[in-house]
Amino acid sequence: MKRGVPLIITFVTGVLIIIAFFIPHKPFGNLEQRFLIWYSIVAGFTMLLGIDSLIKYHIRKIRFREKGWGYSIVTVTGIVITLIFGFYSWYAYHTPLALGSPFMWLYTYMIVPLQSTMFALLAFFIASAAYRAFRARTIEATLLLIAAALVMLGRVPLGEALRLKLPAIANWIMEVPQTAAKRGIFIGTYLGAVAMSIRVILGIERTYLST
Amino acid sequence: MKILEKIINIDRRVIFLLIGLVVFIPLLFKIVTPTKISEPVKKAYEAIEALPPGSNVMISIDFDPTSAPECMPMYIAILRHCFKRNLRVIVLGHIAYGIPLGEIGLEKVSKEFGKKYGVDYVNLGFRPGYTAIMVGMGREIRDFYAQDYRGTPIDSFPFMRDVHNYNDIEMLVDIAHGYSAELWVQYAGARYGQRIIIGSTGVVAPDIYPYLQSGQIEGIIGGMKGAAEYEQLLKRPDMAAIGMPALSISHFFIVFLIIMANIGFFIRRRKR
Amino acid sequence: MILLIFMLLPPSHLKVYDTPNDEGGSITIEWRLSPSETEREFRGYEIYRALTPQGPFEYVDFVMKGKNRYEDKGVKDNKPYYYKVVAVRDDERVESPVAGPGIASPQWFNTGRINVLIFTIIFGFFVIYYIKRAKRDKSLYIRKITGLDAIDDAVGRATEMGRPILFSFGLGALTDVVTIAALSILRRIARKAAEYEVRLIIPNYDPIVMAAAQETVKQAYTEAGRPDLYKENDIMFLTADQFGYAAGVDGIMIREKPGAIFFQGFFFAESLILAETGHSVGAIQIAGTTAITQLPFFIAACDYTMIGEEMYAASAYIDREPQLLGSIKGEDAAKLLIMIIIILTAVIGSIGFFIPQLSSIYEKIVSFFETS
Amino acid sequence: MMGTILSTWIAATLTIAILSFLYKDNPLYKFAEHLYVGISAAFWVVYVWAFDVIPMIWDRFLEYKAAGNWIEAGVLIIPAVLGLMMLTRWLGPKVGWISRWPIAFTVGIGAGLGVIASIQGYLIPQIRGTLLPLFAKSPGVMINNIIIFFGVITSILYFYFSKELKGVLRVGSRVGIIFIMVAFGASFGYTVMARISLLIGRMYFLIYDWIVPTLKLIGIM
Repeated sequence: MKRGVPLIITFVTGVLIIIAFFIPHKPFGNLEQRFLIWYSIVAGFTMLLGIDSLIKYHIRKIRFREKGWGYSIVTVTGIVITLIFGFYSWYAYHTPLALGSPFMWLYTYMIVPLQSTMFALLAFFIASAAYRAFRARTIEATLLLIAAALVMLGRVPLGEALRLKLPAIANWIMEVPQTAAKRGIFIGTYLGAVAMSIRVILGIERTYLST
Repeated sequence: MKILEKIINIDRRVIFLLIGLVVFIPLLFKIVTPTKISEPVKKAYEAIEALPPGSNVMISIDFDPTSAPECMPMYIAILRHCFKRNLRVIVLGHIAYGIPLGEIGLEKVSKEFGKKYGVDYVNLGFRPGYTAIMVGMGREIRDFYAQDYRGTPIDSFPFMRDVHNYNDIEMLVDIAHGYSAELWVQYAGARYGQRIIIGSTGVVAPDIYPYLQSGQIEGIIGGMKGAAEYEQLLKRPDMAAIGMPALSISHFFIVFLIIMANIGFFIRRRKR
Repeated sequence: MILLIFMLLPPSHLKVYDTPNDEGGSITIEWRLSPSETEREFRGYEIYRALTPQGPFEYVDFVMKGKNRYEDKGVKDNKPYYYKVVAVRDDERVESPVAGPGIASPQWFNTGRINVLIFTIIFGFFVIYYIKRAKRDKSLYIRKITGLDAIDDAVGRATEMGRPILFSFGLGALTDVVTIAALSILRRIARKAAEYEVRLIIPNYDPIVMAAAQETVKQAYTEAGRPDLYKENDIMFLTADQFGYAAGVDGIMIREKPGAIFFQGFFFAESLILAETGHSVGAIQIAGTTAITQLPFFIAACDYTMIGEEMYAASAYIDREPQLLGSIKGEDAAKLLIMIIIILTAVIGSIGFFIPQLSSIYEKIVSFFETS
Repeated sequence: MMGTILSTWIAATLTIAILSFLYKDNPLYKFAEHLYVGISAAFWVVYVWAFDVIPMIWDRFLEYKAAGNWIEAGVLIIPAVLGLMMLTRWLGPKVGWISRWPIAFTVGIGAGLGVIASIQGYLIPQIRGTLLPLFAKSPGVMINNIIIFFGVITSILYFYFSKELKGVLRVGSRVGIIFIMVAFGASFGYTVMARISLLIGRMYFLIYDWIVPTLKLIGIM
């Protein structure tokens, strides 16, 4: 029951998905879609496990006064307020994301700036990573940094203004050598995925189940 | 040679500071370099410019916060153009969490031009479902938007009383980060002959060019660069136009950093 | 001639047939575009259907100009339907002749996917064949995978420094195969961590992956004989928000100062935020992902990066179990086949440049690889 | 008016809090980070239940009930039960092993898709894109075709695991890694623009939506 049944479930689900792909007739035609919807539902339930894990983690920190427990109060308060705002807006406006609802306010003035600023940190990190890592140690590394520099310069208005055909060069690098290597990597990667999937369906790879 | 060592092992916070400054300073001083105006943007501008005052322009906010740096400037520029020419603006959208961005833009630009809610513009908000609404509005807008986003009946706004379907919309502007542009062309454009302008992220723009060539849309504003061109046509450089130098300089600066790092690296290697 | 310019012309050559490879309830209508399409005022086509050629005709839908195909999904199986297509220019309309009948029915095999079926069988055969062979023949050679060898060293280094280990699956779900590969790499790491008694922290983005990771680590600790060291609290959920997750993991890295960091799984733009922060705390970093767009960033910021297939190979290589190694051999056989296809087609296509007869063979091969 | 200014101040404070991380970890960042994790975790829970779970189970059920389609309505029990099985983890290891069933189902979907989606979505189209004749009328096209041909073949060779890298294989895989590195450099460079645009967006917000209006409000500008 603990190990056998899950292996059978994986096998049957995997094989059904593959077979259904080739059969348009009912009930196979929309089986893939149906399974994915089921997956979304399972994921929705599991979200409760997730939020519970997060709350427990921080409650524990608060209870044992572990280092930084004060900030844990911030997280827990954030969760509680958001849940209240969310369910209130859902109830009062029929959808949580109604314009003017408290839930939407939370999204617009807290999540959006946090999200976009976190995202914008990449502008800094991309520069520091380039500075540190792009050194012409080997032929490969040299070509990498030259390709990076050419594409960078070819994409901006100032690069265009230099009249060195930089945009054309950048486009060529993207369309020819870049495409070629990407294809090679894609072919390898997805062959790997096929083999991995077969191992999983056959039950040879079963790390995700403990005994 | 201490300096050399310092350059090679520079504290990354110095790089952070420099990148920050390279972006911040051009923005602060509003340095604007003229950008070559591309044909699709020029067409979009001229289409709006040719509308008689009092025309109704519908703007669909089909982007969300992650693509706001690209889409917001073109939305603001279009709004300014409309209000400057005394066109009336009707905002709506198909992405629930894109609508606040529409409201932020309206609030900001309406103040600049002294425009009034319900007289010069309205915000209808979000309703789920793309095609049903796009097709349905060909018959009657009230089937979907009997009220604006605040729940006020749209008939309480004088100018909206005469707006029933696409016949009463002189121009539709879709600001899109996804495939909504195609749907508008297909359902509002082809079916009801609605005139359309598309503003989109740099990634989506190439997919839309065929519609411009076939005459199904009036113009395209693509990416931050397209927005910068539009701002330049408006003679009102803003976020995109003043972002352009920052964009260029920061790219050149990163390349410069890479070169510096390598010079240091080579000198040190030779010394060993 | 002048008349032709002003007259609105209807679409011609109407074809009506059962939509192939579907579950029924659909008929396809095809036509040749109206010559009036070139005019600006030309809008598109209206589709009408009826149960008899004489009508009455019922309006079905409108399609944009430039399209010459429509699938009518509003029909019942095993009933004859007749169609006409009407060209629309401004408010003007002109009808095509009536065509039909078309009768809808469901199919049991999707002939458009025969190429996928063939490749599924071939690849499946290769993998299974070599797995079977590996059971008998134990002397399979697999070349070294650098990132994999570094795993044990990294765990060892974290131990020496007295610092914990951090493992991240990125944003991958359990429906991404790469996450399963990451789980088996995690199992190896967890076993070592239990042996050396190092703390292992795993912040998660997807709660299902979190559950699977808890199972895996618990199992690995038991295998290493140290189930007492397992702490469920260290394998926690953060948030299902991409950058919220990045912010949280960054915080953990800065405060816990891990000695070794593993990024294994599927990553998006947060990859570099994580890897740069990890680098700044002086951890040894080993990445592995199939997200091609993120690989450049991991390569720039990490000590070792397993590229795409290397990661799958690494996960199979970990225990050197012959069956798993056999499947790598199977992948290589498939690669060989693909290379042969590419080379042969290139040769045929190149010769076809001079000998036109061969170029039709070339086109046939290419069209076999079209997917629908 | 004041409401907007206040909201903007909150947004700006959070923006600066995150940016301050670049200097070093500090209480302001810690606060913002913990807040972000908390509210976003709860946000997505509400979102998933409002837009996925309820519409997919309850709304569907009502639809089927109204249409009298009891078979489809009954089938909805399966995902609901699978979902509840996940929650048995709350009840400890004695019962919690039941959660392996929905996990196994999830893995099964992934594995099934891993076979067909890989083959249909990637392998066949990528092979198709590489089926190029090495001769062409235009020399430019011809050179590009030849480069793509060798690029693809050699980068596949780099991933050849079951033979020792000797002779042709060694040369080939070495050329392959050169192609791969050029590709990585190019996509690194290509991404810079999008990232800088994001920073421009944040900086613009700070200057023109926050500082300038605030200065105007207190009468300095």
